[in-house]
Amino acid sequence: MEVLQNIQLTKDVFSLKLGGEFSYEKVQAGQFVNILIGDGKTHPLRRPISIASCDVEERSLTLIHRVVGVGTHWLSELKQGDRIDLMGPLGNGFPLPDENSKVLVVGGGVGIPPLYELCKQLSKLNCYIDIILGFRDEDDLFMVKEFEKYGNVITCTEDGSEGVKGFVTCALVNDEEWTTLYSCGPLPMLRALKEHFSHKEIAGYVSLEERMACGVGACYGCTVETKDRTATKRVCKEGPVFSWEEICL
Amino acid sequence: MEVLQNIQLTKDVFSLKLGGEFSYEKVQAGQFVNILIGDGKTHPLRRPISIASCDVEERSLTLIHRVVGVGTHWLSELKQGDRIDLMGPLGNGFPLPDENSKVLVVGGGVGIPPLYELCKQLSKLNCYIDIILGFRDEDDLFMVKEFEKYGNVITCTEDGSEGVKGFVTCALVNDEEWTTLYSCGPLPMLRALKEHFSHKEIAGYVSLEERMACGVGACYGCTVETKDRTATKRVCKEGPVFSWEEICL
Amino acid sequence: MNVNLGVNVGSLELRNPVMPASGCFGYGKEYAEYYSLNQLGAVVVSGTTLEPRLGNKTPRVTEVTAGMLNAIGLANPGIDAVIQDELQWLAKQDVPIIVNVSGDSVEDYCRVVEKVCASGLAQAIELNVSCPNVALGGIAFGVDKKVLRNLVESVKAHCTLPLIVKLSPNVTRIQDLAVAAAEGGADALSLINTLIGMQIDLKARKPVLANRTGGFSGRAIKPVAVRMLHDVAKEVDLPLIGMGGIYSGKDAIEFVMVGASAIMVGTANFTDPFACPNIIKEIAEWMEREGIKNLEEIRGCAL
Amino acid sequence: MNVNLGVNVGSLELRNPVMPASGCFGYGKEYAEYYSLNQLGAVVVSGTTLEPRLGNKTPRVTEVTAGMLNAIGLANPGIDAVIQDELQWLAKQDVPIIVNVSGDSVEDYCRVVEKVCASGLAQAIELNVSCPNVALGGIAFGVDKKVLRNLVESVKAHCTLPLIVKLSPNVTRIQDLAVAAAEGGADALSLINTLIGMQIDLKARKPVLANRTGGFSGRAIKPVAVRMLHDVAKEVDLPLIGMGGIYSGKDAIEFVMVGASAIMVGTANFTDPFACPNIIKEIAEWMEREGIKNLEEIRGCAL
Ligand SMILES: Cc1cc2nc3c(=O)[nH]c(=O)nc-3n(C[C@H](O)[C@H](O)[C@H](O)COP(=O)(O)OP(=O)(O)OC[C@H]3O[C@@H](n4cnc5c(N)ncnc54)[C@H](O)[C@@H]3O)c2cc1C
Ligand SMILES: Cc1cc2nc3c(=O)[nH]c(=O)nc-3n(C[C@H](O)[C@H](O)[C@H](O)COP(=O)(O)OP(=O)(O)OC[C@H]3O[C@@H](n4cnc5c(N)ncnc54)[C@H](O)[C@@H]3O)c2cc1C
Ligand SMILES: Cc1cc2nc3c(=O)[nH]c(=O)nc-3n(C[C@H](O)[C@H](O)[C@H](O)COP(=O)(O)O)c2cc1C
Ligand SMILES: Cc1cc2nc3c(=O)[nH]c(=O)nc-3n(C[C@H](O)[C@H](O)[C@H](O)COP(=O)(O)O)c2cc1C
Ligand code: FES
Ligand code: FES
Repeated sequence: MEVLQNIQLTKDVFSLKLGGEFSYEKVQAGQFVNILIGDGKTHPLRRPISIASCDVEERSLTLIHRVVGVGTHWLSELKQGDRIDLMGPLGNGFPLPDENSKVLVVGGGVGIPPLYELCKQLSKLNCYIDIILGFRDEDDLFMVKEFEKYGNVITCTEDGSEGVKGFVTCALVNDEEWTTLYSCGPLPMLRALKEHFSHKEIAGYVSLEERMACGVGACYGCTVETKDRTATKRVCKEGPVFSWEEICL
Repeated sequence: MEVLQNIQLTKDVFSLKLGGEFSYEKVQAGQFVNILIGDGKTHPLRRPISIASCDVEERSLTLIHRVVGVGTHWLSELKQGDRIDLMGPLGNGFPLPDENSKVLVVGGGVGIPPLYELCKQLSKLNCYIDIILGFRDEDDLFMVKEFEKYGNVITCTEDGSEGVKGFVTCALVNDEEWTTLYSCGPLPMLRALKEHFSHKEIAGYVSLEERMACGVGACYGCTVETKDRTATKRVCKEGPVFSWEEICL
Repeated sequence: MNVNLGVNVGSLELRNPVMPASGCFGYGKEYAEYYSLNQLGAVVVSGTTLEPRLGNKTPRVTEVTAGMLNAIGLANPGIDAVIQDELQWLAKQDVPIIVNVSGDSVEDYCRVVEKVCASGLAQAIELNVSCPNVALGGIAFGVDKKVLRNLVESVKAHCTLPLIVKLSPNVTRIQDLAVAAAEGGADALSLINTLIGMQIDLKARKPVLANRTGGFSGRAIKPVAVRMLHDVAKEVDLPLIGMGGIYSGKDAIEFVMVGASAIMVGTANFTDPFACPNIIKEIAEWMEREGIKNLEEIRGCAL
Repeated sequence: MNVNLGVNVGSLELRNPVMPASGCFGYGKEYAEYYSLNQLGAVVVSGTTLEPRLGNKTPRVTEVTAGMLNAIGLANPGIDAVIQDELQWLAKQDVPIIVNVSGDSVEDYCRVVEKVCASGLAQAIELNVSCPNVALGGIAFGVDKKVLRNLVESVKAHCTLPLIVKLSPNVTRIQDLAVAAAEGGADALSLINTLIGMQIDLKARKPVLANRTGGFSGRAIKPVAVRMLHDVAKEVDLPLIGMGGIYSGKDAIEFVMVGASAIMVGTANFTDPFACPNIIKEIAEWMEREGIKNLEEIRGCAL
């Protein structure tokens, strides 16, 4: 694909807009692409990045990523017109609810991007969406305005420099009657959410991260154990989105 | 250093003009630079390329190379403004003759470039220069015009499509009274020259190629045996230019 | 093209010398979404054991310079499920199936091999002898001549299919192990399995992999793999299948020139899902350019 | 900087843990044109033998992905000339000298070690045991426990300097060889020497190196080197010097975390002549960032 635009959102978060040949029509919110870094010689393993937004009409894809290592650093330096080699869309995305549902969307850090495409889909279904977005601090905030188009957004920061102080669960004081929770972010956050809602009737879907080699289900590198710990699921193939009933968080 | 210009001379020969920080003043004709390919991660060994021309006033260096593999291919794709990491000038160049000497300069293929800087130096010494340049075929010719500024040029091609047909030694029919021979090119050419002049009183200097690792004399990778085969010399450090009396061709 | 890509590995006739390596291609279904498996010389399926295994804790893959480490730990659903759910499907394609058999006791290996042979779904067995031998305190079967010879001999007695023994590179003299496998009755040898490597996470101050060490594969290991194939080819007269860092047709040809009859492609599938068909095409192009009609013309020419 | 880079390798006190590896730094003169050798922890000179050696035929170096192969063949002017022409000069610098001693018989090793010790110019001996043992038909000293133990014991009897034994990675269980070296009386161990690799020239249809095989070094081998240092640190209680693919301060720290007291830098010198001083700087910066005052605080933390 071709880089249409590369925008720096925060100190280390970048938004990459890509065009060119891709199966835009097939994209489900929560799916990811697997990106070749450079010519792949030094870096044989592709980097999985969620699809933050897919514009079927414009035929463009937006990925939002944080620079944490050499691969994401390389991505952050791409320029308009550069070509990149990616596979996707891969994995299974978020199952969508009935129309007019009342849903909760919770994202932490770079778990937030895939929830943006999700909110677009949810709003097409006329859902009422509460959105909680967790960041490190005020300088870390990104995409908040975009999310506000689709629902009621509460932001949290670890240090309280913006919005609610503390983790996303701190923003859950008045529990609403949500039918479904969609979440993506660090494992401790997902666990805390599950714990929080353990006595409620709410369907929970979480998107997981795991180190990957093939990204297509062939290497069994990225597995997560099922709830009863007797079998495994592949994050890249059966996931990255799982019902929290399915797997051992 | 910085790429000032990258010009394609023939199908696979390129001329790269570099500027920026470099010890231009120290350059002797026949010395080389050792170039890092890319970030050096996939390609840890630098590529040795002779200095074809050094312009101390303009503060620029010209390298002329043929694409034979991945490193030279990388060089051929450099664009104006790109930066490259090179070490040099390295090795020992051609010893210059007395003023007004009558000398013979013989180059074959990409052995030709270092002889260009040599001819510049020789002409400063008012030498009379006969130049024989050997190429594969008419499409392979490069730099001939530039050499004509400094001496009497005969070109040879293997297939006879331009100039004398055959190897450079075929152009040696009427032997002149040269005091010194300077040569760079394939080993069989150097050997043939030595054989040709074996009964003449002529000082011969040849520039050799050998696979290198360090390029500075530290790894003993690039050695050539001395004439009596009891010791070795390092092409990168004692060479690349040797008197043909010194070493075992 | 005007070249014949067909090769024989002992009695196995392959339409071309390129097969995905075990563990890097699942049971074929995933890559079948990218291209028809019928283009391949054969499909080598993931390491299969008697009982289902979940494998090691994650992280169990990581990248190193020009390579990767894996500590999958032989995650697989067990031979019965593999036959039922995977080989049945795969056997419907038009491509030979090689089942990579792993185990932690001689007995286990034998029983898996019996089941594969009885299923009638596979064309050959590849014995992964780099697995830890529980009876010997976890030392791999493939690093001791006697242990290896005994394993191969025992398995051979239960094996009605061609038996390929896959050698471990983590030994002092791989040719000695090759001889042991030959003596045990191997019909062919494949090499190399992964080297053993480790990577440290500086932030966590511990190994990246939960299992600490992992199998090291990819481009980085190719010089070792070529050398080992060469060493084995010099001493053993069995058909050899080369692997370790093959990413291109030219990489494959290096192995053929030191004696390989066929080659396998592992890590390259992850970098490029089309690695195998591309390599097949590149081999054909190279042969055409060099005027070689059959790989036998150059097999072992660099020995 | 607010960190102490000094380390001890047994009784050797080094101002920092970074030394150029043997064979990759000549006798120091060449790189002294780039920076002062006094910045280094020590200088390890090229493999030195009793008699002068021309080494193998060229080509004797070649590049592979993220690494290189060398078959220099211990080219060196012989110990007498080395002492006379090289160590005399080097000893005038303010940096410890470690002489890497090679040989093809126990006798030769002992005589070289004696001469180095008698010269009074060196601070330690590093025994290169990856050399072919002529009496054993060319098999390296460093791959057999008994042979290695015997060599170290014999050398030790002639050695008045700290004796570092440099282990070969081309073995099944490097920790067993480490134990043998320890039993023989080694004061410290360094590892790894080069793996053995081969590269084929497709045009010439033969190995690139005139010697066919070559020692494989560089970034590509780092995962094997880290794993082997880890394996040895778990079983042997001697000071360890790690090497194999170190290009950066972070690479060096990986080795420290699995138990290295110091590290050596080989191939990286060729890629960047300033590799050693850069690595020293990067280690200091990392320590400062992580609040580590002395490398002892993290040595072996990942074991
Ligand atoms: C399904 C999925 C979707 C993701 N979506 C996003 C996203 O939208 N935005 C974003 O910023 N990040 C996302 N990540 C995390 C992202 O993949 C890693 O940050 C990235 O791979 C790091 O690569 P690196 O080379 O910069 O880091 P390095 O640490 O140099 O990478 C070394 C190796 O570890 C792997 N790795 C390191 N961190 C992770 C991680 N957290 N998850 C998986 N593999 C990792 C790399 O892929 C690589 O193989 C996602 C991960 C997964 C599994
Ligand atoms: C002192 C010296 C001066 C040279 N000057 C020139 C010049 O002015 N113009 C020019 O076109 N070429 C010159 N060469 C040859 C040039 O170094 C090689 O063509 C180049 O290294 C090939 O690199 P590659 O990556 O393209 O080829 P590859 O074949 O991919 O290289 C693989 C490895 O082999 C080495 N190698 C391959 N061929 C040669 C060779 N002929 N000599 C030395 N090493 C080689 C490479 O450096 C590299 O380490 C010179 C060589 C030497 C030793
Ligand atoms: C993720 C992964 C899983 C593997 N699983 C197996 C296995 O189950 N059985 C086996 O014999 N080899 C296994 N291997 C080794 C490969 O088949 C192959 O021998 C090795 O990776 C070297 O080839 P490469 O460099 O092309 O990857 C595995 C390798 C990888 C990378
Ligand atoms: C060109 C070259 C020559 C070497 N010569 C010797 C030697 O004489 N003695 C020795 O013990 N090791 C020798 N080595 C091995 C290195 O000292 C080192 O163990 C190995 O290269 C791994 O480190 P690296 O990956 O940092 O290069 C040599 C290595 C290279 C590349
Ligand atoms: S990454 Fe290979 S199975 Fe998921
Ligand atoms: S290349 Fe190292 S001595 Fe010449």
